[in-house]
Amino acid sequence: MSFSTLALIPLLPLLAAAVIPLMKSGKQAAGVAIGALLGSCGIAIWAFYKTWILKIVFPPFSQNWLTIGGTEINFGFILDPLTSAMAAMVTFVGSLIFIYSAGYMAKDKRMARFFCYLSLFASGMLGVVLANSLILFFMCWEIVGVASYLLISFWNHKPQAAAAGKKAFIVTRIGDMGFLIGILLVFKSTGTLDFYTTENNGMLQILPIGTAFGFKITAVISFLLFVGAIGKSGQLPLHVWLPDAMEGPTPVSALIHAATMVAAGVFLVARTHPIFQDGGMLPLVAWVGAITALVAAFIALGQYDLKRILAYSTVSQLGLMMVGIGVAGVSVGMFHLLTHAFFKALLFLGAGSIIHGCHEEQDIRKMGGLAKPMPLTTIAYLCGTLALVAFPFTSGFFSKDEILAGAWANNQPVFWIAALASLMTAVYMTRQCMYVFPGVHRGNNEPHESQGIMTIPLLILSIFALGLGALVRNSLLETLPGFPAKHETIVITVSIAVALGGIALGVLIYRGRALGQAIDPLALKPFEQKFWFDELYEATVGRLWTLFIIFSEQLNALLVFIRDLTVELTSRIGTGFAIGGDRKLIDSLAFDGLCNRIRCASRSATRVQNGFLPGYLRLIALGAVLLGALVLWTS
Amino acid sequence: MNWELIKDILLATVPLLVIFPTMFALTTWVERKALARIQNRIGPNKVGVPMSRYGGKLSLFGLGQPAADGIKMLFKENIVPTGADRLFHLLAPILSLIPAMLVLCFLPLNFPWLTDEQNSVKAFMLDGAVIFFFAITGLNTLAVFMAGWASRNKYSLLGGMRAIAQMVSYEIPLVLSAVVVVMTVGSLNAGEIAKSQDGWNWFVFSPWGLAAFIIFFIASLAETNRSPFDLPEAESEIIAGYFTEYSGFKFALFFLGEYIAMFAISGLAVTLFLGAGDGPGAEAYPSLKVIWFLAKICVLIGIMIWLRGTLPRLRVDQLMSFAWKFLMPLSILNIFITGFAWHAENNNEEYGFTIKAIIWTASLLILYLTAKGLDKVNRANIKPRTYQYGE
Amino acid sequence: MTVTLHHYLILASVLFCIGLLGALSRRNAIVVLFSVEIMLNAANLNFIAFWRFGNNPELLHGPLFTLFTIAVAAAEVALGLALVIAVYRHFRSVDLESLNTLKEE
Amino acid sequence: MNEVTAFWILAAIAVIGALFAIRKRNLVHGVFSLLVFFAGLAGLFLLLLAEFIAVVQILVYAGAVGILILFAIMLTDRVTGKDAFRVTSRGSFWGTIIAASVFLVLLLPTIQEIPQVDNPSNSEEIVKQSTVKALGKKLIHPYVITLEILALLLTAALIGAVTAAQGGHPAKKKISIE
Repeated sequence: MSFSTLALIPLLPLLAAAVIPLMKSGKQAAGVAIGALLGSCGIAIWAFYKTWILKIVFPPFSQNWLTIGGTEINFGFILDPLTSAMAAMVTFVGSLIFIYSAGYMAKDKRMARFFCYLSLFASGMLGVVLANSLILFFMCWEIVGVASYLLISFWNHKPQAAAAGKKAFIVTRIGDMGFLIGILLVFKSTGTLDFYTTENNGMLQILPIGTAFGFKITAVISFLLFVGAIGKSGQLPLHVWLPDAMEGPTPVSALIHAATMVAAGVFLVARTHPIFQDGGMLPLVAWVGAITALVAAFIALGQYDLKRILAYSTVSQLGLMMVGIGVAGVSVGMFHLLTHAFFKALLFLGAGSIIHGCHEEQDIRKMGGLAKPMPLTTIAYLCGTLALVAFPFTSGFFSKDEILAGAWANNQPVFWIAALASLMTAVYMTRQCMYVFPGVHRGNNEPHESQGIMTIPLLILSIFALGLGALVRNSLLETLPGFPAKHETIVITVSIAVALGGIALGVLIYRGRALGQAIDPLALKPFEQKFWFDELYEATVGRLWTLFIIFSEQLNALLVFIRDLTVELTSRIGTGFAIGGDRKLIDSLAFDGLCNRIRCASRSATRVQNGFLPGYLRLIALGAVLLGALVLWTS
Repeated sequence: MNWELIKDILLATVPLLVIFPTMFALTTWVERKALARIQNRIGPNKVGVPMSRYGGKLSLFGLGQPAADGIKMLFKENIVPTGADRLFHLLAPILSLIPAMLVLCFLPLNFPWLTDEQNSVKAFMLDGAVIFFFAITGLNTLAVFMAGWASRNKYSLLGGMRAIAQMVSYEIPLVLSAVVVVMTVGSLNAGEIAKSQDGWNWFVFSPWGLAAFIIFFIASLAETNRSPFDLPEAESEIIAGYFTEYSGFKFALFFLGEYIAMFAISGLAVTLFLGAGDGPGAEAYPSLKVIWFLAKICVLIGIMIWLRGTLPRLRVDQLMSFAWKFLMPLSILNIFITGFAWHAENNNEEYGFTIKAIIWTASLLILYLTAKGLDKVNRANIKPRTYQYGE
Repeated sequence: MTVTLHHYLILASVLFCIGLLGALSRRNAIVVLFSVEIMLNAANLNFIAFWRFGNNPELLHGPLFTLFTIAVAAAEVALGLALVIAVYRHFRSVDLESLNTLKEE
Repeated sequence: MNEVTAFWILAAIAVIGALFAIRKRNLVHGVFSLLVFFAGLAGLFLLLLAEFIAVVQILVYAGAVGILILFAIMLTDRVTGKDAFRVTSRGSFWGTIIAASVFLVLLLPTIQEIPQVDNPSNSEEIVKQSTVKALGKKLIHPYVITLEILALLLTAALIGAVTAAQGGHPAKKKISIE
C-alpha cells in the first residue's frame, strides 16, 4: 500500500470530475463517475482488508508541500484502522448512491454536471478521510463544502433550492471560521499540522502545553475544532441548514446527510480525539450531542415532509454519535457513524424511490398504501427503519447500545436524554411508516415501483443495515481507540424498551386513523404534549418576535407622535419667525446654508467613489506610498 | 580602447558592407533580365560604359543598369506628402535597412582572414544567434508600419497593415521550422550549427530537414514580401503598398533593405539547412567556404526570381489560411517527428542503417500524407468561383 | 568608477516612477497600459541586477524569473489590449475620464 | 569606451524613451518611444551579461508587444492628439506628486542601506554560467511545471483576448465572394 496507491482513492473521483465535462451524454458521465468511485472502492476495501484483517500498521505518509521561509508545510495521507474503515464505508455507500443516482437522474438534462459535482464531492470527502495533515484536511473539507453547495442548489431554478444551498454554505462557513482559527492555533503551538509523523510523532502525540485566553490551550483548540464540527455536522446552534438542504436531489441528501459530509464533523472529532481528551472538552461534546439529539427528535415528530423527517432524524443521530465520542471514545462514535451511514443512506434512497414512485410527491399526508405497489422499496425502507429505531439485533441496536452503555457509565443525565431521544426516534419513524405504507393511497397519481438500477442498491444496503452491526461490533471496538463500558442490565433493558415501546406507541397512536384527512391530527390527539414541545420551540421564538414587533409598533407610534408634535411646533415657530421678517436669515443661513454645507461635505466624501479611474489608480499608489513609508519608518 | 576587437569587427563587417550591396546591384540586373526572358522580352540591354562624348559605348548586356538606376535615385527629388509625419517618414527606410544589415553579422561566413574558425567574428558569437536573428528580423514590421502610417495615405496604411499581418503570421512557421535544426544540434549558435553540418551532413538531406527547409523557404518568401506573397505592395490593388509615397533616395533605401533582407534570410536558410560553407573541397581549402556560402545564397535568390516570374499573387484570405492552416500544423508535426526520430536514432545505434531507413521512410510518409491531408481539408470549402454578372 | 548595483537600482526606480507617472496622469487607457509595461520592465531590470551582483549566479534565478515575467507580461498586454478594445466597442472611447460608470449614482 | 560609459548611454536612452513614451501627444510616437525604451533596456540586460534575456526582450517586447499596441491604437480613435486636446487626466498634478513620493520611498532605502555582497562573481564566471544551454536545462529540470503552467496561461490569455476583443458572439453573417 504505497503513497501513490493511497492517493488514488481521492484522485480517481477527482479525475472523473475533471474528465466528465468532456463527456457528451449523461450516461457516459455516470459511467465514468461510477467506474472511478468503484475503483476507489476497490482500493479502499483492499486497504480495509490490510489494516483490519491482516492488522498491518502502516507508517504515515508525509511529504513536503511548500516551504515559506523556515516554515515547512506538509501534506500526506494516513492509513490507519479509522481511516480505512471510513474510506471503505464512504466509497461503498457512495458507489451505491452513484448507481442509484444514475437511475434517479436519468431524465435530468444536466445529468453530466450532476455527476461531475458528485465526483468532486466524493473526492473531497475521501481527501478529508485520508488526510494526514490538518491543512489538507481543511482544504478537502472546503472542497466538500463547495461541492455540497453546488449539489444542494443543483436545481437552482427553484428559488428554495438556491436559497438552501446558500444557507448550507454560509452556516457551515461560520463553523469553519472557528475551525480555521483552531488550525492556526494548533500550528502556532505545535509547529506542525501533521496528525502523525514518523519522526517527531506529529501533532496528536505532542499535545501542546500552555494557555490561551486564560484557558488550557488544548481546551481552546478542541473547542474551536468542535465549532467546525458543529457547523459541518449540524449540531444544535448551527443545525438549521441541514433540513433545508433537503431541497437538493434525493441522492444528494443520501450522500451528504447520511454517509459523508455530516459525518465529516464527527470524523474530525474522532481524528483529533486526543486533543479533546487532553483539553477536557469531551463532556461538552456529549452534552451538545445529547441536546441536539433530543431537540431534533422532537422536531422530527411534527414534520410532514418525508425527507425533512429524515433530515431531523439525521441531526438527532449525529447528536448521538457526538454523545458516543464524548462518553466512550472514538470506537463507539465511529461504530454508530458506520452503521448509521448504511441505514440512513438506505432510508434516504428509499425515500427517493418513494418520492419518485409518487411522482415527486414529498408530503406524507398525500401518500399511504404504498406497500402494495412498491414491495421492494417497502421492504428496504422497513429494514432501514428497524435499524434506525434500534430494533434488537439490527445494526443500529448494537451501536446505540454502546452509546447508551457509555453514557450510563460516565454521565447519567446524558444517558436519560439519549434514551428519550431514542424513544422519540422510534415514535416518529413509526408515525412516518404508518403514514406511508399501510392503508389506501391518498395522492392523485398512481404510485409505481422504481426501476432495477434504483432498487438493487436499496436491497444491498438493507442487508448491510440489518447485519453490519453484529458483524463488525467486536473487531471495531477492539481495533479503534476508545473505552467501551460494561453493559449494565438497565442499559439493555432501557435500550430495548425504548425501541419496542416507541414502535408500540406509534402503532397505537396512528392505527386506524384517517391519516391526512384531518388538518392536523397530531395536535388533537392525547399525546399532543410531545408535539407541544416542538410547537413551543417555534412558538417561543415566534412569540418573542411578535412581542418585539408590538413593541416596535408602539415605539413607532410614539415616535410618529413626537415627530408630528415637533413638526407642528416647528411650523408654528417657523411661521412666527417668517412673519417676524427674518426669513432671509433662516433660509439662507440656517437651512439652505446647512444644506449646502452638507451637500458639499457629501460631495467631497463621494469624491473617492467618483468613477474616475486615474483617481482610483492614484489612491492605490498612495496606499503603496504610505505602506512604504510605514515600512521605512518602522524599520 | 580595445584595438584588437575593433580591428576584428572591421575585418568582419567591412566585407559584408562590400559584398552584399554589390550582390544587390547585380541581383537587380539579374532579376530584370531573367523576368524579361521569362516573359519573352529582352530586358535592360542598353546602359553600358560610354566610350566617347558623341556616342558609341560598350553595352555589356546592360550591366550598367544598376549604376544608372542608383544615380537616378540619388538625384531624384525627395517628396514628402503634405500632412505626413516628416520624422517618421524619414526614419522608416532607415529602420527597415538597419535590421537587415545587422543580421548579416550573424551569418557564419568564415572569412579566411579571420582567426576564429567557428564564426565570422568573436563579437558576434552570440549564444542565441538564431533567436537574435528572428528578434531583429521582427523589427522590420515596425519599419513597415512606420512607413505606412507616416505617409498619410490610405493605400500606404493598408499596405502596411497587410504587411504586418502577413509577417506576423509567417514568422510562426519560420521560427518553428528553424526549431527543428536547433533541436537536433542542441545549440542556438550559428557557428555550431554550421559546424555540425560539415562533411555533407546537411539538414536538408533528412526528411524532416527537407520539410523544414521547404516550410522555411516558403515562409521566408512571405517574410520578405516576395512574390507570390507580395500583397503588401500589390500594385494592381494598392498601388505600391507602404512605399507608395516614397521616392528618390528613401525609396532606394527601402529597395536596398528589402534585398538585403532577402540575402540575410537566404543566408540563414543556408546556415540552417544547406550546410553553410560546406561543399566540395571545403575541407581541404577552408577559404572556399565563403565562396560556397555565397554561391548557395545566389542559388536561393535565383529560385526566388524564378518563382516571381512563374507564380501569380495570392488572395489575402488564401495567404492567411495557408500560413495558419497549412504551414503551422505541418511545422509543429515536423518538430514532433524530429524529436521522435532523434530519440530513436540515438537509442538504437546498434541497428544502424536499418533503423535509419525505417525512420526516414516513416517520417517521409507521415509528412507527405499530412501535407496531402491538410491540403485536402483546406480545399474542402473552396468551390468553383461563380460570377454574378458574367457569362 | 565602476557600475555598481546601486546604479541599476536607482535607474530602475527612476524608470518605475516614470511609468507610474504615466499611469497616474494620462487619460488614454492604452498609454496607461504601456506605462504599466514600463513599470514591469523596471522591475525586471532589478531582477537581473540583483542576479548579476548577487551571491549565487549559477542558480540563474534572475534570468529565469525575468523570462517568466516577460511571458506573463505578454499575456497581460494581450488581454489588456483586448479589454481596451472591448471597452472601446462599448463606449466608443478609451478615455479613462469618460469611463465613469463605476460611479455611485 | 568602457562599461560605465555604456551604462550611462543606455540609461539615458531608456529614461528618455520612457519619458517620451508617457509624454508624447501623438500615440504612435509614444509607442515608438516605448520601443526605444525597450531597446535601451535590452542593452542594459546585455551589459548585465544576461544575453538571452536581452534577446527575449527584443523578441517579445519590441517585436510582439509593440505591434500589438500599434494594432490596438489603430483600432481605437485618437491616434494623434489635437493640440487643443488635453492628454493628461484631471488632477494630474496629484498623480505627479504621488509618483514623486513613490520615487522617494524607493530611493531612501536604496541610498541608506548598502547591500553587501560576499563575493561578487566576475564577469567571465557569469558568462560561463548563464549560457542559453544552462537556462534551457534549468527550464527543463526544476522549472518544467512552471514552464507548462506558463504555456497554459499564455493559451488561456490568447483565447481570452480573442474572446474579449471579439465582443460577444462572432458575426454570423457569411461573406460570399460575388
